[in-house]
Amino acid sequence: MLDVAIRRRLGGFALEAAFTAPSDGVTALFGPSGAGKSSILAAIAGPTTGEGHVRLDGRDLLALPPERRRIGIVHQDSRLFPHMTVERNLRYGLRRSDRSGIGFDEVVEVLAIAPLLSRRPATLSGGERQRAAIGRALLSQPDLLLMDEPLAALDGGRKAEILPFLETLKARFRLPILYVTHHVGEARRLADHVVLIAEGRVVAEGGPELLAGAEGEVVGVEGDLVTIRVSGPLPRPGSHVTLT
Amino acid sequence: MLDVAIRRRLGGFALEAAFTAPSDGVTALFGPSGAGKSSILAAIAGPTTGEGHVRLDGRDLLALPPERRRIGIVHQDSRLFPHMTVERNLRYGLRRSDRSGIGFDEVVEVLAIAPLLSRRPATLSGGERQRAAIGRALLSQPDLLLMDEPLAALDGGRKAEILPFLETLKARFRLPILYVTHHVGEARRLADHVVLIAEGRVVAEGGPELLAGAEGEVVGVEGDLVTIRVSGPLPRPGSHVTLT
Amino acid sequence: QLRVFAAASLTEAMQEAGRAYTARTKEPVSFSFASSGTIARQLEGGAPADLFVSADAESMDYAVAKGSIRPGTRRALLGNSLVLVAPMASRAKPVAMIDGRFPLLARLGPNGRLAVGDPAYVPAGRYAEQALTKLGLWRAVQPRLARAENVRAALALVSRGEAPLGIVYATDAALDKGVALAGRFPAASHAPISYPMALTTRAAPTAPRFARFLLSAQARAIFARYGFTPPK
Amino acid sequence: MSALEAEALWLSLIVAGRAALVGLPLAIVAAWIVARCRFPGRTLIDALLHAPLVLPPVVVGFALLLLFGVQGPIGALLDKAGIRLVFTSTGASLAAGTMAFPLMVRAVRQALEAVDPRLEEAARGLGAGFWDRLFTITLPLAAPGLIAALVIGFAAALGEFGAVITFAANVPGETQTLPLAIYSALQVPGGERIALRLALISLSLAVAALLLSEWLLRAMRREGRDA
Amino acid sequence: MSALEAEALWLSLIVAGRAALVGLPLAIVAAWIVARCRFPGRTLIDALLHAPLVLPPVVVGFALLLLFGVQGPIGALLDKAGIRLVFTSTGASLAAGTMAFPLMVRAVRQALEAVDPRLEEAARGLGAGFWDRLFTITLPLAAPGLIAALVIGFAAALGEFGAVITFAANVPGETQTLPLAIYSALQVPGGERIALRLALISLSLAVAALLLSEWLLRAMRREGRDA
Ligand SMILES: Nc1ncnc2c1ncn2[C@@H]1O[C@H](COP(=O)(O)OP(=O)(O)OP(=O)(O)O)[C@@H](O)[C@H]1O
Ligand SMILES: Nc1ncnc2c1ncn2[C@@H]1O[C@H](COP(=O)(O)OP(=O)(O)OP(=O)(O)O)[C@@H](O)[C@H]1O
Ligand code: MOO
Ligand SMILES: [Mg+2]
Ligand SMILES: [Mg+2]
Repeated sequence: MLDVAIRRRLGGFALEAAFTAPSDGVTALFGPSGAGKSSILAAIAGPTTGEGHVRLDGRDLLALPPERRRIGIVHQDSRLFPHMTVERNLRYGLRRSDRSGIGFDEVVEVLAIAPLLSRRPATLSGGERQRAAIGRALLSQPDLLLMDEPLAALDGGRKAEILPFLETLKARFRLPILYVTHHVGEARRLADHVVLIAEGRVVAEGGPELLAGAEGEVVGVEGDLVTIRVSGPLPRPGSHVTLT
Repeated sequence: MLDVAIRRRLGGFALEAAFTAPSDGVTALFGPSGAGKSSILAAIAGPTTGEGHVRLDGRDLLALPPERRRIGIVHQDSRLFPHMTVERNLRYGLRRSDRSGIGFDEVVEVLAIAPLLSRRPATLSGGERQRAAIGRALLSQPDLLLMDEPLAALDGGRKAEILPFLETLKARFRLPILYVTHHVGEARRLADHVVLIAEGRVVAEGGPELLAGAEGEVVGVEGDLVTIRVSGPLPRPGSHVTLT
Repeated sequence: QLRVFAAASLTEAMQEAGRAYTARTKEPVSFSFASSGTIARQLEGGAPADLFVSADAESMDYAVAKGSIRPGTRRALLGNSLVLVAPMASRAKPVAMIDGRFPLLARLGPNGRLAVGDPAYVPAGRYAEQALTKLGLWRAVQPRLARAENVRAALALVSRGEAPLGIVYATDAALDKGVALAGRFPAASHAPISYPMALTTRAAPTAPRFARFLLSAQARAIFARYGFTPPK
Repeated sequence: MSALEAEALWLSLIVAGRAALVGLPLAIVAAWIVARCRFPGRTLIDALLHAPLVLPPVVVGFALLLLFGVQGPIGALLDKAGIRLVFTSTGASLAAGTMAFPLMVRAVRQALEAVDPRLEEAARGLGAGFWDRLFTITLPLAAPGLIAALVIGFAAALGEFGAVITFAANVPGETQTLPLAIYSALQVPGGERIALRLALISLSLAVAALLLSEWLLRAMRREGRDA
Repeated sequence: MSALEAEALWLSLIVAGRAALVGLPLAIVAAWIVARCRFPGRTLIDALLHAPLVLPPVVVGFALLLLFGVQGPIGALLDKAGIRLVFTSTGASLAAGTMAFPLMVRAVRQALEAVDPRLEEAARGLGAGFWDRLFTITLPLAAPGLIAALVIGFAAALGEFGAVITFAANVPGETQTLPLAIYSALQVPGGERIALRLALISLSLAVAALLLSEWLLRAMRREGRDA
């Protein structure tokens, strides 16, 4: 189990968040822009400065220096090393790990970054950069994966390829994943557990059903009328919806 | 009318895109990661180096130096000036423009950035940064607006507020907008015209119906069955959908 | 190999003397030229010098006081005389001997300066100060001095026409084609100009031989060609 | 502090301050040319900018004498305009500034090269022309480097000896800066005590300049926050 | 080029090259301390690092003589260990390097301050400890600045006169570097021509160093691409 309790002051912003997450599932951190999601991830992975703890199966990770916490993190901005090729970026964490569960070739294939391996980050597109960053985090063989809107810059097709891979990952490696996203569909698809954040605090914690919105199965099509069996909260009649 | 024809070589990548866009609507540039969308925007707004033209109502913008093209651009990474407060960032383009159609207060309100005005970009969250960048571009009173995934970092609520504002904007100022997004719903909602890009080329051009997916209005709810009147392509029975 | 630390103003003459010595004895001599004050301190710091040739008594006194000099080896090597120079272009009318009536200020013009080695530490400048004081010219001319770091720099200021007059050694004046002799200072107007030399405490056994050579007729002839006089 | 020491201190401040302040804009131009422009002969210009650094100061002083002396090509012109450099404190600044110049150019250049060109591009898109961008984006972003350039220029000018004494000679109250006074004191056996005191004064000046620069940097950071 | 000139050239190369190469790691440590560590007295250390710059070179030479002379506290120890610095070419490097040191520290510091700390943090998260980060992220990202530091250190050491002649004396073939040879040439009437030639040799060395540094930078950029 992942047990997080964080307390920080950032300028005028007070972060005071405590929640728990299952140790082998995806926990979605959900909340409006500026709620403190990225700050929570930074507090978990960065230098220990404020109060609090981050216990993973009992051990307090904050007691370790960041380089020994085995936390993989994908930042909102990719933070690739500009002086290395994509391949050297990917291998950076891999080389420094004593495990090898997540394979280089596998990651390269799923993220479709083989053609980029010899390129420098500066020449990549936004989505390409983000994929490389995801790969780099995965290959460091983490015990805990933090992802900050990792798929926001990706197109639907690429997303649809990476999502199942993340699902496999969590199944195969029993790796807890904290996943920040603004995309309800993405969260509902991946998340086993949802933590709602607002103004630096946890306002609700629970299952995927916490997320507003709905998904379902198309059960009938008649002319331009489509009938869907929905799970989750029901939309109000007259409201405008998008199907994806 | 906006008439774009661009030819560039970027390392091993060849960009060769030509399309037209209505002069007072939103044109969505759609395509997979690495297709060349950001590169097209860069070619339109940046220093003239390759071949091609960008004609806005007949005048070739590429004949002007970038600072006189009156193009507002929101980059995928916000590119706020780190040494200025958010307010000074916002006023940067405003001060350099001889028009004043788009008002400071209005933009600040819609983007909900009033509390951020005196802060430095380094202390902003991802979404806050992006909103400031949108505001800066709008306030430069552009003749043409280029937006590269401007809402990708924003939560649904914020998106829902900004989208109508962009709609008003295009209605009020008859401003052509090139809009890059990976989000079908967003594109369908905003776009009057769609340009599909792949591997550096335009593969299709047309109305919003070009976009796969569908949206509609909820006409009935019975138990967990929801009936929706759909415009756009119909989903296949048995398929899994998400409603947003 | 012998090492001689010598005043910079002796550079060329000493080098020639060294070559002559090597030609005769097959023994190489190497030099390190710097200002005498610097050398005195270098000896204190353990410089690997066998022989010190100073341009002034003070630096030698300092070396003696610091125990860098082998007692009883100090000798007066050379003398020199002090002259007034003007830029060649000025076509100055030479005056044989400068006395108290010399119109120094008038010759400097309204804002010209008199180039000298800095009297605070350059030996030539100190002699110049003594001479001007003796002749009663010092007080008037003192605010008009351009104090250079060494005699050569003072000379350069005159030969470039930056200063209309300068006071330097006769040896320097003789070799610079850019300057003309504008006068001589009476030998009695300043302390005798003397270049003392001495063996250092760490001098090699062959060092006295070179010191003797410098005092020989052959060496004197060389020094004379550069305008040096025998010591007073 | 004796009156003469106070005078040397004051003069050093003027001479070095002027050298750094006048040198900075010139250093910015020079750094811009070598950092941002690509043309044949750039490396040669770059090397010439380093000349005062690789040549002994005395040679630089001598070269200045040849150029700016009353007989020199530039000096003759200035002389007609009533400007005298040799033996004046302005000349001392010129000599000290010339020696410090390569260091200032280097510092500015390093700062310019660290400025993210995408931000300049962004400003351009917002309607800012060349000079506008230069003064609102490039130079403010390079400000820490510019201040570093000022500090190093001031410090180097403060310490410059050989070029100053060769070009401007030692005219007390006019060109006798601290290094010249220190040198004088040191050449006289037993002058160590005075030299040490003067050296400490020099160092204090450098400390003051450093503190001032750090205060400036902080103020600049604050200013951006409040504006 | 006469044999003596060739000797001076070669010696200058060795002296300045050694000064820059040995100086660089020390400059990195010093720059790290003033740029990255916060402790009381930091500004004082910073100021002391500038001392060789603000003091006349001769004073620095004398200070070195006091410290490293056979009678000096450090010199005496080294002497016991059989290491002689005064009046040797190693000593010339020490003197030239001491004068160049503040410039190197400045350049390294500016480079360190320009490194994005978030990248170091990212490396940390990937399991890289302090030294690992230093050598794989910080220093490579600061590399252009390190090369700038080498160039400026080399150039300054190449041109250093006062400290070298004072500490190491002016012995041809031993400590007579180009600036000292130029000085000696200038002492001889009519030596201007030789001085000029030596000055041009100095400048060519600087050009060579610059070209080498630019080539190095390009090679480094390429290397990252192929690896
Ligand atoms: N140094 C600081 N000074 C003041 N406020 C700060 C500072 N650092 C962060 N904040 C504020 O803390 C809040 C949380 O920021 P954080 O980046 O964690 O948000 P987020 O939930 O990730 O938002 P987004 O979805 O937009 O990325 C924001 O409102 C931000 O402005
Ligand atoms: N200097 C370069 N060298 C090689 N390839 C480059 C260079 N610059 C860009 N590219 C390539 O050009 C392609 C187009 O990049 P661009 O940033 O325009 O993509 P995009 O459509 O905006 O993608 P995304 O949705 O991921 O942001 C990418 O495949 C990118 O790798
Ligand atoms: O020979 Mo000196 O000691 O430079 O006047
Ligand atoms: Mg965030
Ligand atoms: Mg893009």
